[in-house]
Amino acid sequence: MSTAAVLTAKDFANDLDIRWCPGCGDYSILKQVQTVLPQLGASIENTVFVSGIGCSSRFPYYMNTYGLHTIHGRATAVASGLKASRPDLDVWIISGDGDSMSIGAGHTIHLLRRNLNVNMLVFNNQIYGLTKGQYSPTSEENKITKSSPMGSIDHPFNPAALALGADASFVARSMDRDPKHLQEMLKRSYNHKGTSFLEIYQNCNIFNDGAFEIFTEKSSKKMQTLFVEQGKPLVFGENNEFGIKLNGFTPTVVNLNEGHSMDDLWIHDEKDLSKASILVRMFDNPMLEGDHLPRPFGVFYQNERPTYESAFHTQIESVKGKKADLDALIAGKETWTVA
Amino acid sequence: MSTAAVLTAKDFANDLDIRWCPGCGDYSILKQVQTVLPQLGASIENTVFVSGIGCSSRFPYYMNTYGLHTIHGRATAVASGLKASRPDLDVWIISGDGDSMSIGAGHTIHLLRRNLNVNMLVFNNQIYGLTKGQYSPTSEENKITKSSPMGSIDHPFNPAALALGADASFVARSMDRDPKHLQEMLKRSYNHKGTSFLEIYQNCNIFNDGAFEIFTEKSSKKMQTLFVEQGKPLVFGENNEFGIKLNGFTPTVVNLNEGHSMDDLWIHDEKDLSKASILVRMFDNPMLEGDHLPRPFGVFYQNERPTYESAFHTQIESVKGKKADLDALIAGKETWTVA
Amino acid sequence: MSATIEKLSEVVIKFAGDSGDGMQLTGGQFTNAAALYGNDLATFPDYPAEIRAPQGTIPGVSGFQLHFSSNEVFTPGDFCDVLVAMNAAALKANLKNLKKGGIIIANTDGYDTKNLRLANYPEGVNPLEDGSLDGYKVYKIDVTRLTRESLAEVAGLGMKEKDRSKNMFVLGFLYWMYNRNMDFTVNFLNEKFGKKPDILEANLRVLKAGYNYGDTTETFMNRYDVPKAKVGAGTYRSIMGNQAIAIGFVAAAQQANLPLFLASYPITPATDILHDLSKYKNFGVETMQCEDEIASICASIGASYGGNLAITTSSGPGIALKGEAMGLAVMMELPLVVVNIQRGGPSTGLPTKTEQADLLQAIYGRNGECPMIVISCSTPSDCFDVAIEASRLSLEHMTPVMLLSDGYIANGAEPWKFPKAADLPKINVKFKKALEEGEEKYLPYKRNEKLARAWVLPGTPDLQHRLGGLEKDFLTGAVSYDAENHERMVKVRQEKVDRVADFIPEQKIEVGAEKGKVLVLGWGSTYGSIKSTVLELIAEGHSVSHAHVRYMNPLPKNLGDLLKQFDHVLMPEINNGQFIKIVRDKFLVDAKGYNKIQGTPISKTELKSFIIENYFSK
Amino acid sequence: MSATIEKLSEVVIKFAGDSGDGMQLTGGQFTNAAALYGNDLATFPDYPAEIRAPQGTIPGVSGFQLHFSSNEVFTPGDFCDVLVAMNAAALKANLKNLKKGGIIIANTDGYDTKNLRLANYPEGVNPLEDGSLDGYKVYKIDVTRLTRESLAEVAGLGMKEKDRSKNMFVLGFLYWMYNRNMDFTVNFLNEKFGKKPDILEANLRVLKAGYNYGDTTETFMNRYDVPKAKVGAGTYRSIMGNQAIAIGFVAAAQQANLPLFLASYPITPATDILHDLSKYKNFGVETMQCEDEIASICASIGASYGGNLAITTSSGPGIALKGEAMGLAVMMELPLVVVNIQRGGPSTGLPTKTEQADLLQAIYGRNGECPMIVISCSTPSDCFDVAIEASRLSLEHMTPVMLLSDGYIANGAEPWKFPKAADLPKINVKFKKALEEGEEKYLPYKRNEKLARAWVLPGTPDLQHRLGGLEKDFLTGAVSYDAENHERMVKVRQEKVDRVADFIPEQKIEVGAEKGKVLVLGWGSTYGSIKSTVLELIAEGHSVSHAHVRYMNPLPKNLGDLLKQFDHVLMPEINNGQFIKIVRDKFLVDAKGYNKIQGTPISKTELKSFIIENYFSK
Ligand SMILES: Cc1ncc(C[n+]2csc(CCOP(=O)(O)OP(=O)(O)O)c2C)c(N)n1
Ligand SMILES: Cc1ncc(C[n+]2csc(CCOP(=O)(O)OP(=O)(O)O)c2C)c(N)n1
Ligand code: SF4
Ligand code: SF4
Ligand SMILES: [Mg+2]
Ligand SMILES: [Mg+2]
Repeated sequence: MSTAAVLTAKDFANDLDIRWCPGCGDYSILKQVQTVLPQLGASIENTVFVSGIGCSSRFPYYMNTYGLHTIHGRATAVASGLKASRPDLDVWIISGDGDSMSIGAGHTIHLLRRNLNVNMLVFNNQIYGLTKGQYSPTSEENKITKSSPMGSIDHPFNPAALALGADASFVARSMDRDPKHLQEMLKRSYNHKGTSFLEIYQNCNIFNDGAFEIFTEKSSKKMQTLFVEQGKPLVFGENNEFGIKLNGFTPTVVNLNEGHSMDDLWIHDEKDLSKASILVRMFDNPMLEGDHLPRPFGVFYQNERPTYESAFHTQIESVKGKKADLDALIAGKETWTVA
Repeated sequence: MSTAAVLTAKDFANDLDIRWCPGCGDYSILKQVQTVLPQLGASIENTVFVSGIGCSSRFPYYMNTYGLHTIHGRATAVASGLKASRPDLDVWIISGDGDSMSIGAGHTIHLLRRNLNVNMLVFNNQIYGLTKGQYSPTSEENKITKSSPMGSIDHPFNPAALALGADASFVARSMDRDPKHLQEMLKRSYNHKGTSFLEIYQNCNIFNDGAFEIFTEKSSKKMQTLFVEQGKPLVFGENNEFGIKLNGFTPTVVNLNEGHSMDDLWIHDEKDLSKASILVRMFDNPMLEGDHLPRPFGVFYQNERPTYESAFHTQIESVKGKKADLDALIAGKETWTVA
Repeated sequence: MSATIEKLSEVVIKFAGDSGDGMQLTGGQFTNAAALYGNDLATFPDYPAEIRAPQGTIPGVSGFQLHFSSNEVFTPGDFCDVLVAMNAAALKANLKNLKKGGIIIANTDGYDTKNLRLANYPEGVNPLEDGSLDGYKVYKIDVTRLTRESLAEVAGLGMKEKDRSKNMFVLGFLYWMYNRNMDFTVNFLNEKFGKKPDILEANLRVLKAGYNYGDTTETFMNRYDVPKAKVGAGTYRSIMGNQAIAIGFVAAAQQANLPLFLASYPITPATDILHDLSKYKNFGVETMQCEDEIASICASIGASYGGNLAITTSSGPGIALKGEAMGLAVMMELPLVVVNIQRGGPSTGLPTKTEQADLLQAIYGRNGECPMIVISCSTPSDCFDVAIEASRLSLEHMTPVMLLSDGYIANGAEPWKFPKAADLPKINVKFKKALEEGEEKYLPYKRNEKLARAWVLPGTPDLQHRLGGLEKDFLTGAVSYDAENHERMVKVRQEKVDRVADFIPEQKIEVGAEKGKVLVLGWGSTYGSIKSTVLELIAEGHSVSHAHVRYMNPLPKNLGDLLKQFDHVLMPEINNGQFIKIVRDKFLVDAKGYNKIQGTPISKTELKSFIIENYFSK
Repeated sequence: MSATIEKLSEVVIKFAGDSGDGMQLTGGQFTNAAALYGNDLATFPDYPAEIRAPQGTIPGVSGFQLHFSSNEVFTPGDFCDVLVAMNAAALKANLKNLKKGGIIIANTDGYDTKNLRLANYPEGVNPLEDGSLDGYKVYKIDVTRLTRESLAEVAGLGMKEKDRSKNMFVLGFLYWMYNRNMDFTVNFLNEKFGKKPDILEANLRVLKAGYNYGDTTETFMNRYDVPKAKVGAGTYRSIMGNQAIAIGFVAAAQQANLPLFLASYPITPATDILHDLSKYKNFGVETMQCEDEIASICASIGASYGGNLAITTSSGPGIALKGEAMGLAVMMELPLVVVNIQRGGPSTGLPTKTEQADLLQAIYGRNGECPMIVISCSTPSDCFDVAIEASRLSLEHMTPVMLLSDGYIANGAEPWKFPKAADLPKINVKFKKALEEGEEKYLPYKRNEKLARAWVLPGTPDLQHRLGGLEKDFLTGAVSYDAENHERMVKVRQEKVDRVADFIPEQKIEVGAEKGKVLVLGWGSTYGSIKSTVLELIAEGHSVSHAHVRYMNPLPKNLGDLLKQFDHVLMPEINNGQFIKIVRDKFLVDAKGYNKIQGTPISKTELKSFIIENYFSK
């Protein structure tokens, strides 16, 4: 801690040439991670970045920490074995929307239910970047890509809803273009004990440029995004003049200048799984079709429960050394002696 | 339809020796399926049962229909290819809790989001039967099994919540020991256009006997189960004297004999995704800890949206035959001729 | 009237009955008693594929074969002397393996109309009565009735519970027949049912009733004595292959001074290793049941990077799934042992039967040039040594190793003169903890004389590095698309595996001369069959030798020369010819195969007659 | 002043520049123009592994090599005559492959301080100025400035957009240099930018400016003419391997009268087949992008059961993942073509480089005895025939087939005298629709003379059946644990594949005599290199022949005899020696390998000198 306190972002960077396309959103994410780690008191040598395959998965190479660039979709599994056996390490998983939600979807949801204390960053650019532009499991329907010349017909996952469905203990969203928010979310992820699932909207300016433009561009951002904060009412708009109210289970937009008060609004409570379920569905619940609601960002749900590795080691520690005699183990229960 | 109408359960059975343990819950499920198919007007030759590996996955062998006993965890993927290319067939997927939610978890959630019109029956016995008794992704925590002699430390999935998180269009639960309800749920599954996810509690009397006893035994069933029906209030108890009321987002049990009326109760609405999310979490939402709520059965959510295979063939049909000249395709755009 | 006692040098008994009849337990008890007495022995259980196959049917038959002897024993025996057949299906399924004139002990209750029908005997036919068994000595005992009668006075137990001790009657009777002491089983029952006095009493009573039945019934004239074997002095235990693998890895971890980490997904017949290791948490063993085979090998790779002796266990289709990640371990040059308990294939195949058909997959079954060390086990107890050896090679050479066992040795048992922990080989593991004198920069892919790179654990200051599956620079380990570097890396990864040949023993001749007419060259679980066959052929004056290969890749350096000393090389395998392909390619020797692909070991009888016919008949 | 025009028989040009410089397009345009003109040719693009590697660096260099000639062409050429080097990094990366005395066309703007530094030239060193290129003919052109100048009058376009047409300047200049007509590119531009008149005009202007620059600048004295090749009469197109595979399958489906179904997951360099086939929905082609490789092969198995010509495409790690499911297809005995576009391995390896290192995996890489037909492509256009042939074998023999191509032919192009649809081979597929006369019961595993079982589609009344991965009865297909049945099934699945040898052509000698000193035996993408090498050696009077194997498993029946006609067998492979292992095992022939594992084709130069040195030097 004390040595770590004097570290700077530079200490977490190395001098490798970065191989992302100029303008790629990955640069910003890398920078925010390098910025927050020293602030969090992380140590270089106790930190491991584990990634799968994809543009995003190149990330570990650019960190001056330990790192593994594994195989497509399996970063979560590799990280699970590492963290289970080495709970002393800070383990970060870096993955793309294809890596974590297409080929790696199964491992992702298992990681979430097991709740190892790792931080999982999903760089969601709604496209396969590295393989040069096919639709991904988060691409919107009807998307025209090289493998879907007439538009994709796959209904996309809602990553936050999927994570909640898999019993994730921490679910949040941020974006590459909002460094301050992203830094805040990275810190929250790091400080959560259990698996932190942080979806990061990331612009792939080569194959899916502008996918998140309405959330990131000044002209539309205020109306299209909703930044949720614990204990605060849900407000948005140029001057926070709009709020979200719950009509039964249905979120609706109200204008605070038109007779609605702050007291009517939905107060964000990260601990409330039911509310979180509604929050993450705000933009794709079929019942809400027609209503246009802003896209929420922030920590949607956070609730600590025991981590896998603590239970794992508690069991071992409770019996370790007891009757741990190798000779006795080899001999087993029944032996006989021939003279 | 007219020929199908004269079929009976026997027509769907064959004379193969059934290899499940005597007393296994799988027998009842087999019987109910064989019973409802003729009632639904299904035809023998247009029906295909596709399974993975596990005790449950032996199912197709016992049906006198077409069938595939594939590999562990991949029934969903095989069925997807079959249904996409042959929308005319009735495709049923048979899977166990390990098959569908451990090794096959990734494919399961992709099937659900794609929404092919197939019926997926998950025989959940909360154990690996075929490999003789290890805990599964639905086993309760601290379960002592051969591979967890000190109790399992994996937090289980809530299958219905996972399915909702993956945008399933139909999510329901039934049990082996309630033939009438199971038949009803099978019919609902069959009639739903889109992927029907039906979890069936199934007793493995060899490796996990009694796992669902409180829901199936006369003595406890009435108090421990809640059968939901569209448009009806949520009631349970020996004489339906208890009801579920929503306190904000928190379901609470009220006694109808003690000042609460039917009008206060939660009315079940299958179309309401928000409510469905709360319903499926009734027994494991960490916020509700302490409160003992009954386990819901029935159709939790049902909402039609376009099926994958219809979009798949709509695209093809819209261009099929247009400029489909093989010679032109082979020649490509630019050719030259050498004399 | 006491029967006469005849001396025999060896006996093969097959216990067969319905899955619920407790034949595995009965066989196990008799085995341990024979072992404690001092016989040499080998066993082979053979379960139905279903958990509880339909009662009374042939697929429902569960068997346990025991070969015990006053001589050395290498296999569970081809044909049995005694067949215990608890029902008609058990008789039908096993009769073909009973020696002519052999003994049948039949539980008549298992031959009623229903049982006969379930066993597919034609209407009205009862083999116990139609004279078809005239060539055998048939002892018909109404075990069910006798069991019930001996429990008439025991209150507090229902009929079903009483019937469950039927197998003790048979066991008691066999103890009498082979003049054995029942103490072992009495102790076992006391321990097992100590807390359930009713059941304990019932079992003890029935066990004794069985013994007494032999003693008092005039029908049974013959008793047999199988004297102790002249096995080497020392302390023994009985061991099954999977047990041996599990404790072998615990030992290896201790010898390497590392924690042991296993990530696995259940699959027959590998699961028992997971079960066993899960029980050894007191040794600090970490076991993780993952969601599938891919996750488990990946978790093990993560644990290996973290500094564990990391292993993963599987079988058949599960091993196929791990192929991609094995490639990653090869590229990362991390230690990892992949244990493959082979079973009948392809695809789901025959999960409960044995086969040696994954060898080529082990050696060649990955994308790209992806060499792995491959090492095989030949007997249940050998599994212990091989587990340690696999760990040693993987840790010292910093590369993944595939360990091949199979269903036959995994579940078979043999007596094992086990070693002392203090005598086990040390495994040298030294983590790199800092730059050395004169080292300016940490080079993750710098190699030692074994071509192994250094193992650096995350948490070590100043040695941060990143590993991955892309081709990497020869020294720095940075991603490199350089053409010549790639060729160099492909060659060095191959050379690293090849060089293991300098660190393993040379190939020995197991039995027979160093030169001669026929060399029978085997690997894996055919060991016992080949050895006993060759021993007999040598005794009969034939020029035959046996060599058995443990190190499949790389092969021992002298193997080629050794083969050249023989006119013929014969390679028996429980597959369609796999090791033979490698031997022919490597040494251009015109080896011939003897292949049996029936889910069972090769029998001495068939192998012997094949050899005589092909090489010694004129 | 017009330059003199020199006649050349062949030229190799390498277009090299930054990823953003449009070199692939430039190369493609020149190629098509050359093809239309009547040259024979071959091309080889070579992309950086990154989408957009850092501008100006060596990893960011994108190249396109074109070999065009008035003679027959088999490879893109070992060394180039002309190197277009748009920046310093492009020069640095490619100079070693330029012939001594060759031409360098350098865009001086790409050699400023920044570019020199990014290309890792030492401070102050500029190769264009320090005399280090004195052995070459260097044409320094300030393309950027000239481009801008020629667009000075074009309004409506920013500087960035103007600069984007730089590559047209180079193209125009080369058209002038090789005395070519620009019509092809003019048409292309008109079509491409028809809707963007500004951009169209800019491109046309710059193209012409490049041409005129050659015409009017006095510096350039030499122009060249490469006459038409004497290739066979007929109509040609240019084709890349992956394109040919895609249309080959469309053709196969049509010839078999089946719908084509592809399930796939993107992976380099196989993805383009998915892209292409996705565009052929008008032919009824069904393409499904799945969540991973396992799902895609499984979906294809489902589609195959449903009656489609089902295929799945992948590469490297993706193929490794499909191993388990291939076993299922083998057991179910369903048709399925698994296309493997091989790339550099192991693990993630070198995704954008070529290699032939998945052959052993293709043949042996599955659990259990799991034989598959394996067939390989030797040139881009050959991919078309092989796709049809793979479909034929799979459909007619009812068993999965692995088709092996690789990154080199997948992206390489050659002129193709394409066939008429009417002349394509018919594929015989007959679904069984009912019991035949005298047939009492449907037996799903009854076989015909090819040992193929009948294909029955779900939906067919009365023929319901169930398939699975467990071992099955020889006739009924019911699950069978019977020992002898298993052996019989293992043998029959092997025999079924072996018997394919009766239905494929015998192995031919490609060039050279049927008998002689050295046979160069190849497979796959080494075709061009070997053929051109052997032709030269023969021309020089050496006794060398070339045979090229398409059918890897089973091998052509006469292959063993053919090998015996030569004193030596040499096997060049872009791997560490894989096919050679099979040949040595099968035929006990002491074949030698020539192995290059550098992610690039074997060059004629090196192979020729190896052969001369080893076989003809004394
Ligand atoms: C087993 C395997 N399958 C496929 C690939 C090819 N592949 C590499 S990355 C990728 C998807 C990349 O998309 P995503 O995960 O969203 O990452 P991005 O590049 O967009 O950051 C694919 C399909 C591979 N390397 N390995
Ligand atoms: C690839 C692969 N891994 C593992 C196995 C072994 N296996 C067969 S079934 C099964 C799990 C069975 O559990 P479940 O799906 O719940 O089915 P159940 O037997 O309980 O009905 C396992 C691990 C296998 N056959 N294939
Ligand atoms: S392709 Fe897209 S995601 Fe990949 S590096 Fe380029 S901009 Fe970033
Ligand atoms: S083991 Fe359990 S699930 Fe399997 S057949 Fe037996 S009772 Fe049923
Ligand atoms: Mg992406
Ligand atoms: Mg189960």
